[in-house]
Amino acid sequence: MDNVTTAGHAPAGAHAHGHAHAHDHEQSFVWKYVFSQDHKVIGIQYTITALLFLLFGFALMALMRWQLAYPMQPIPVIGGLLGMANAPGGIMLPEFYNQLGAMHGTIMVFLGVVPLAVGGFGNYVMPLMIGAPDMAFPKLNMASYWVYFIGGVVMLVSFFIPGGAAQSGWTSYPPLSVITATDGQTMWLIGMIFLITSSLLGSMNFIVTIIQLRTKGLHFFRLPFFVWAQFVTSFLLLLAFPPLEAAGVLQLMDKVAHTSFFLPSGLVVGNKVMAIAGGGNPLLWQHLFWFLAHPEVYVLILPAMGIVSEIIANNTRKPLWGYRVLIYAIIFLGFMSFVVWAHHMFMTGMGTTMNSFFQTTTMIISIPSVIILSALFLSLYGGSIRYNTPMLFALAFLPMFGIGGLTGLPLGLAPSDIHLHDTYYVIGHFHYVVAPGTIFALFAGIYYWFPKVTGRQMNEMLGKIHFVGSFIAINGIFFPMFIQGLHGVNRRLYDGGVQYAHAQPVLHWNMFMSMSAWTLMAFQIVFIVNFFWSIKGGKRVGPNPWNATTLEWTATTSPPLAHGNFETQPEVFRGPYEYSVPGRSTDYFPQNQRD
Amino acid sequence: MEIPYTVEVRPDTGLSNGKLGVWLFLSSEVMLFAALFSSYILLRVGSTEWPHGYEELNVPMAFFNTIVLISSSVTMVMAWASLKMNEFAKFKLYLGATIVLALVFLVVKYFEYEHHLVAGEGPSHSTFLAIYFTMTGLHGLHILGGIIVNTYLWGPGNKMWKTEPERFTNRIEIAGLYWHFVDLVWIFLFPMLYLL
Amino acid sequence: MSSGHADDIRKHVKTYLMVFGALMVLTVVTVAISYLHLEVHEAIMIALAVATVKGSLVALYFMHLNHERKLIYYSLALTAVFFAFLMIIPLATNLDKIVQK
Amino acid sequence: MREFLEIPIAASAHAGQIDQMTELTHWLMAFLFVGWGSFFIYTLIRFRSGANPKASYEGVKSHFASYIEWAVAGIELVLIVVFAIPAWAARVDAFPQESQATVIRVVAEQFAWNVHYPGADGQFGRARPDLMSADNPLGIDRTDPAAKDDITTINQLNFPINKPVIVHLSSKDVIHSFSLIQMRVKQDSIPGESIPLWFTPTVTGDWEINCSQLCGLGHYRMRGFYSSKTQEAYDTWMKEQVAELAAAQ
Ligand code: HEA
Ligand code: HEA
Ligand code: CUA
Ligand SMILES: [Cu+2]
Repeated sequence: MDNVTTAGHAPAGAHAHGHAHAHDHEQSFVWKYVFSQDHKVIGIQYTITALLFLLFGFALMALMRWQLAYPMQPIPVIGGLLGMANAPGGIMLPEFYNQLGAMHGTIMVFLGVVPLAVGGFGNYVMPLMIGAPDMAFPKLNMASYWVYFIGGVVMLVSFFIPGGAAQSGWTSYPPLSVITATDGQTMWLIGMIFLITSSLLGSMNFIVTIIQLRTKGLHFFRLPFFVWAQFVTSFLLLLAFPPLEAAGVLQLMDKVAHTSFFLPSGLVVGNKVMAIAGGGNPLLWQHLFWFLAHPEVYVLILPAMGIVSEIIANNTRKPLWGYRVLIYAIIFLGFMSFVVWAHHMFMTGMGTTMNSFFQTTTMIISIPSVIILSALFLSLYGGSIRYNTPMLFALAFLPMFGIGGLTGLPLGLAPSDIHLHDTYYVIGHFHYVVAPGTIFALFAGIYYWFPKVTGRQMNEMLGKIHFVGSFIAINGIFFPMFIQGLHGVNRRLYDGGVQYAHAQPVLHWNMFMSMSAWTLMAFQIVFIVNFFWSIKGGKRVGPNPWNATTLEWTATTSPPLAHGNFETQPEVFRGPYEYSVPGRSTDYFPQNQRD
Repeated sequence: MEIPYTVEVRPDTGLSNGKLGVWLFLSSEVMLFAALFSSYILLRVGSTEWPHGYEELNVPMAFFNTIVLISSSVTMVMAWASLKMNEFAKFKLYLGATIVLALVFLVVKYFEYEHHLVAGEGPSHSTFLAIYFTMTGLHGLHILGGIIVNTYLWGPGNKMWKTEPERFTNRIEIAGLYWHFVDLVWIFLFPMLYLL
Repeated sequence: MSSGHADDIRKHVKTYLMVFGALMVLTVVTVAISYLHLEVHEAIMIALAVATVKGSLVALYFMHLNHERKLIYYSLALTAVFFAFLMIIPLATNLDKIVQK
Repeated sequence: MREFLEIPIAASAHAGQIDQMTELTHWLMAFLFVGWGSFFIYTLIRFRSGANPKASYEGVKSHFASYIEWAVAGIELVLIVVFAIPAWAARVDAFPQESQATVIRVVAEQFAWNVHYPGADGQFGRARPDLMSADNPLGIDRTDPAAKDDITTINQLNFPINKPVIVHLSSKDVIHSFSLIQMRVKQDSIPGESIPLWFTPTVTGDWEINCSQLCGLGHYRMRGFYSSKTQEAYDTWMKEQVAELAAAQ
């Protein structure tokens, strides 16, 4: 069959194999697995670290949800472990609540989802998909992981310094973030600068790899959609992150060198005039922050869309509907994401001109999302759908992202945003996109590519339990948020709004939502067990267990380390999703198969 | 398996990996400094009073530094040209000159900073000085980075010339692109901060 | 840079020296103009114009942008567009104020 | 739809416009959700591998989806041009005359709302940061003639109905957000800036001022009260305040 590349089995491979080994054994364990320059090891390092951060970010939220469900009541069992400074008598202090909130957002976005979606999946899968021996700059790749690691450590350490971690939200709006006396914010800024640097190194590497190392015959319109998603994502990271880096430096100056870039003249804190030069502008931070953070939300979603598209094509056993349209849509989406940032700032005193501009761009940007989602829905039509665990998660992504995306519309129209801004409606909106959306897509990806890494499939039964439980629980957390939000309940409330009269009719939901959150957590145990158990005990499978067409499946299982993915360079003859091609005996037609 | 296109160019893009990489890196640098320029404009337009740079800063010193940096850009490009012409000795000379000029730049900058700090006019003194220190400081860090890279290439890194001359020449070109960019930023910083 | 012919390079070297001269002259010009203490408006325009010319010289000749590959031009064009978006920021905040007054 | 969404009572003249916006958008959302949702469920059942063992290479051939996409774009355009932009322009451009309105200054601080009425002369007295103290949180300079009759309250905002209210909003320390849910008013208060906003209350009632922007550890309890009164009730209240002020001086 495709003797070009199934190396381990082809006799021609034997020689090359020995060669790869000679290359390997000079490396000690540390260089092979810790300071590795191989994209697969780095991908795994990213994946594990990011999963741990996701779990940690979730744990922070599980604590917060206690306070929201049972305000001012001692946290059972672990309440006493949190320390006097955070939770005297097991009762969480508002400072601590704010720290947890800020760090939950930061960790989930910058240390969890992006490193998993880009650093993990992107690193492991993308070079295989394009038939490359490795990333273009292996050393930078390694540096990018370790810089990320340091950034993560800085963020974690900040919990243990006096005064605790940052507590001004993941958005860190000044003057609050600057005038808050504790050092957590300084740590946050330093951590962010590391994370940004890591992303810049990574994204540059990705772009060069995709442009330069595509194998023979793999021109741009034959790339799997996942690779396109990574490509556009990398551009977003490359060009949107630097402004936040600049803003971070400016805020660091404000914190450390007592400048006043973001502090206007005449600030009075606690009825004392602050001794600062003044003349700064708090809105400057918001502009620079959202200039990154809006593209950043698409950084969260695009790789997820990429993963979902791969899995849907594979499990419907038919080509994606409108492959080219998808690509044009994602490019347009990436481009437009740079001109909508101020829709997060409608309430800052915006005039009609700017307001109309940003509302319009926001509505425009929703169109490519509608197109992408429609194309994925249409892809199902006429398929022969296999309901395995990756597919279940991928399918769930569609309506969940749909709900999240649709609820972005009333937020994007400034008049309705007046009522909804900074309420739980916003929290509901974006969690639907990131949690049952992106997180589900990431789960789908883990179940899907697990056999490539380990040679074993994860347990289907446990996978389905994980799916059903998570799906129900996660909707139980986030759907009531829309109800609360429409009633006007604000976000970031330490007590969940018990003081406010308008919140009373919907307050009982808090307990329900928290229960759902803990249930969700319980179901993650199934996943964790499945994950670790399957590494050793999962069902053994061949290199292409899903009968897929893209190049990563033509490489051997857990391809050899040290820049050697394929024994011979694969050559590509067709598009990525040639499933059920009429007149063929098998229902899949790999990209590298001549005919 | 070796990673392709580290030395030779990929036929359909006409580029080597390093070349493309450094331009992407410079693109992100453009956005970094653009954000600072944007902040500068915003703060300046919104301010009630903004000093003329020449009232607060030492224009002759900065003028001198501008000359120094432009010269170092020329020596840098000459270093690369020397390699292209196979004149390794000249290359050493030119790259050495680039490094020395960069050091001169930093020394002059040090005296400028010292003058302000001794007078008690640190970054917290006014928004103007704040942005001055931030932007020149960040630029100074870029200079420092360039010095480190260039020194490596001048010293231990030049071994590659014997084994892989073409790859080494590419490295010098890439280091040069970065260095010219640092020069380019200064060309804008100088009038913006000192002259307006 | 496509060719490595020594003769070609020598020609380039001449260009580099000429560009060097131009940059020096322009630097002197900017400083000289600043001593005229023009209106802020004009001063900014002139200073930025001169800086742009200088910057272009560096980019075109030293960084060889005068003949580079298409791909580099594309990525720089993209950056230029986003650069322009960033410059909306000061405009955005101030346009609002103008509108409200 | 409005009842279904359970939006709180609309107590100002423009609230209806805002709710209409919310409502229309939710209709669009519901339409897309139900439409695509039914399609989704149908395909999941109809095209399961058991029922359809051989997938079709071509899949959907109709262009129906692209019509939907154009329709969505068209509807969004209408929402913006016909509803959103005019509604916003009325908020920020079409300010009523100050003489025709109840003019109030609100200054936020960690964690309270300071309210400043100009008094009978209709002029706000000078406020100086250096005079700010626990007793005089607004830092009103009572030596200024215009300040003599100024009334101040903390966490209590009152205004009469059926007459525009103009609020000049600012902050002493950090960014807060002034939100009167029932009036459909929300505006960030930015230190260093005074941002005007206006609305016309139409319903009487006693409700709460929310702070909608994270402003520190007391954010959750930065709650004020506001009272939308009939003109008579407002006048009575104002008289009491004037009398109190006179007694204090
Ligand atoms: C991955 C993350 C992600 C994504 C993809 C989006 C997508 C969108 N977002 Fe969201 N957003 C966030 C993450 C995200 N957002 C976050 C994190 C915040 C809050 C930040 C903070 O303040 O802390 C936020 C806040 C936010 C605001 C500010 C709200 C406020 O603070 O007041 C706005 C306003 O315009 C907005 C709008 C939009 C729009 C119009 C889209 C559009 O792109 C959506 C387009 C998609 C669709 C229109 C769906 C199409 C659906 C169908 C075709 C059919 C569906 C069918 C079925 C369901 C069966 N978002
Ligand atoms: C990517 C982003 C992301 C993700 C995924 C999540 C996930 C979740 N979030 Fe979060 N959230 C934010 C980003 C995110 N959040 C942001 C930006 C804010 C605003 C912060 C601010 O106000 O500044 C916020 C705020 C926020 C609030 C509002 C707090 C407030 O306003 O006071 C709440 C309340 O319930 C909440 C809840 C949750 C819950 C229950 C989840 C759950 O869905 C969690 C689900 C998690 C998992 C399912 C983890 C899976 C991982 C594993 C199982 C690990 C396995 C490990 C190994 C195998 C080793 N979040
Ligand atoms: Cu004030 Cu929140
Ligand atoms: Cu956004």
